[in-house]
Amino acid sequence: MKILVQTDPFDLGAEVAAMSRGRTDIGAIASFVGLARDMNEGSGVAAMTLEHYPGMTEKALAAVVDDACSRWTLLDVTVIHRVGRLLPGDPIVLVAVAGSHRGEAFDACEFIMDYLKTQAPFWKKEETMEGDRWVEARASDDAAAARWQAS
Amino acid sequence: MKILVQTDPFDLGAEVAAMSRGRTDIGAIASFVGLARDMNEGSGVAAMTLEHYPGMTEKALAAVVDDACSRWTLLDVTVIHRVGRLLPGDPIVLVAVAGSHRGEAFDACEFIMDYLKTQAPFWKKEETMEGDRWVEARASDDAAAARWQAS
Amino acid sequence: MKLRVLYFARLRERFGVGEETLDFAGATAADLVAHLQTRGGVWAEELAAGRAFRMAVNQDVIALDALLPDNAEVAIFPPVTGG
Amino acid sequence: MKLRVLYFARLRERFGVGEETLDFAGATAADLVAHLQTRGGVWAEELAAGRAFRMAVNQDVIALDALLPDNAEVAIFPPVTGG
Repeated sequence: MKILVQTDPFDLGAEVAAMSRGRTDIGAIASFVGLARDMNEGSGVAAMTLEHYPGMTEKALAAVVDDACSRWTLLDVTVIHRVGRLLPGDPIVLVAVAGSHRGEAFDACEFIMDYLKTQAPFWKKEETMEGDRWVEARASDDAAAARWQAS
Repeated sequence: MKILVQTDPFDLGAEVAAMSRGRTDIGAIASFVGLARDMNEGSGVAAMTLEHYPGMTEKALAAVVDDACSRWTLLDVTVIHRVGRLLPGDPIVLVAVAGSHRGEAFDACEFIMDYLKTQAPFWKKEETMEGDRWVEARASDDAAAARWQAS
Repeated sequence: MKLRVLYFARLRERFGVGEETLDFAGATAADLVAHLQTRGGVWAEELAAGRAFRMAVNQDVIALDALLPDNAEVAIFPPVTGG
Repeated sequence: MKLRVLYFARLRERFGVGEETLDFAGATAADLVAHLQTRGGVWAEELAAGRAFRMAVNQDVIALDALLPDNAEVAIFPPVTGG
């Protein structure tokens, strides 16, 4: 398991290759990259800055990954979240999950993203034509996380 | 949209980076890599050979991707499937889906994998201690594809 | 009609042929299967009713009652196992 | 008891402080919130009942009725928006 919070970009190909290197038991790696967009809620976004809570962030991410590992049989998990100032098109977050079969890898990857969005202490501030603004939490993210509790 | 059938390895990082290069409207890229395992149905697998139906393969993959594009609003899709002889640990298939938001990217990526498994004319032959054997189609793959029809 | 018939994977190996050209007097995919079954041996065995094989005509999967156009490319193969 | 209190994101900016050390006579997270509200202004406004803020004690999210241990690291922040 690898959990990192960093300002630097990450390398999806290298991270996924590292998960399977020297192993022959992995059948599936599902991964996700979230990117900064140039639009949000109808306004152009020139840049964003991600703030976090050092210490708690890593703890919260580890708790989400542990939760995933208790729900599915996973062979490896990598989570990397960037902080600092990012431009549209820049990658923000990487989640990659290795499993024996694809169903569990897909489910766990989406679960980790849904929980990360609602549990990990990151906050986005956007630079728009109308000035800087803190992004508000979305009800759709709460709903995405909540659906894992029913199943 | 990019669909390739090839003997060469693919580069997940390069493929995903190519999807978002020069674009600022993509918020999410879900991707999947399937790898050759050293075990299947209780037997050790030393290698496998993937056969396909040239011409129909590309057509069938394009039809699956078109189907996904009619179900979700997708910004780009890449599918690369390898053929020929592969060793345990080797990547077999890559599916990457770019969208504005993560839910549609995850769903479409898993949909394409589920349909590819049941619709695209590839066949695996495994080399085991007990001799060579053609892999049998799995009921679980049919079930995985069928669940998209109910929704 | 003339047909080009392709076999893949396990069927290709069992029949010992990957491709052949046929002069064929029938109309449907089922007629072609019946014709191939008359060859006996592995043909009768693998194409028997209830065996799991699939057919495509001009690279689209079809059902047994599908009509075969003249000069069609017909393929017979096991259920797919890629990915 | 002594508490280290951290503020993040919009709350850090509105309060104009990222971190402070408090001598605090209450027991629970709710007591701390009530104490901070007495500062008035943006404190009363942002921490009013019904406003969406979250609290963590020693880096675990807690509810308002949670007891605060001595020397705790308490954080108050808006709902998270990462990923």
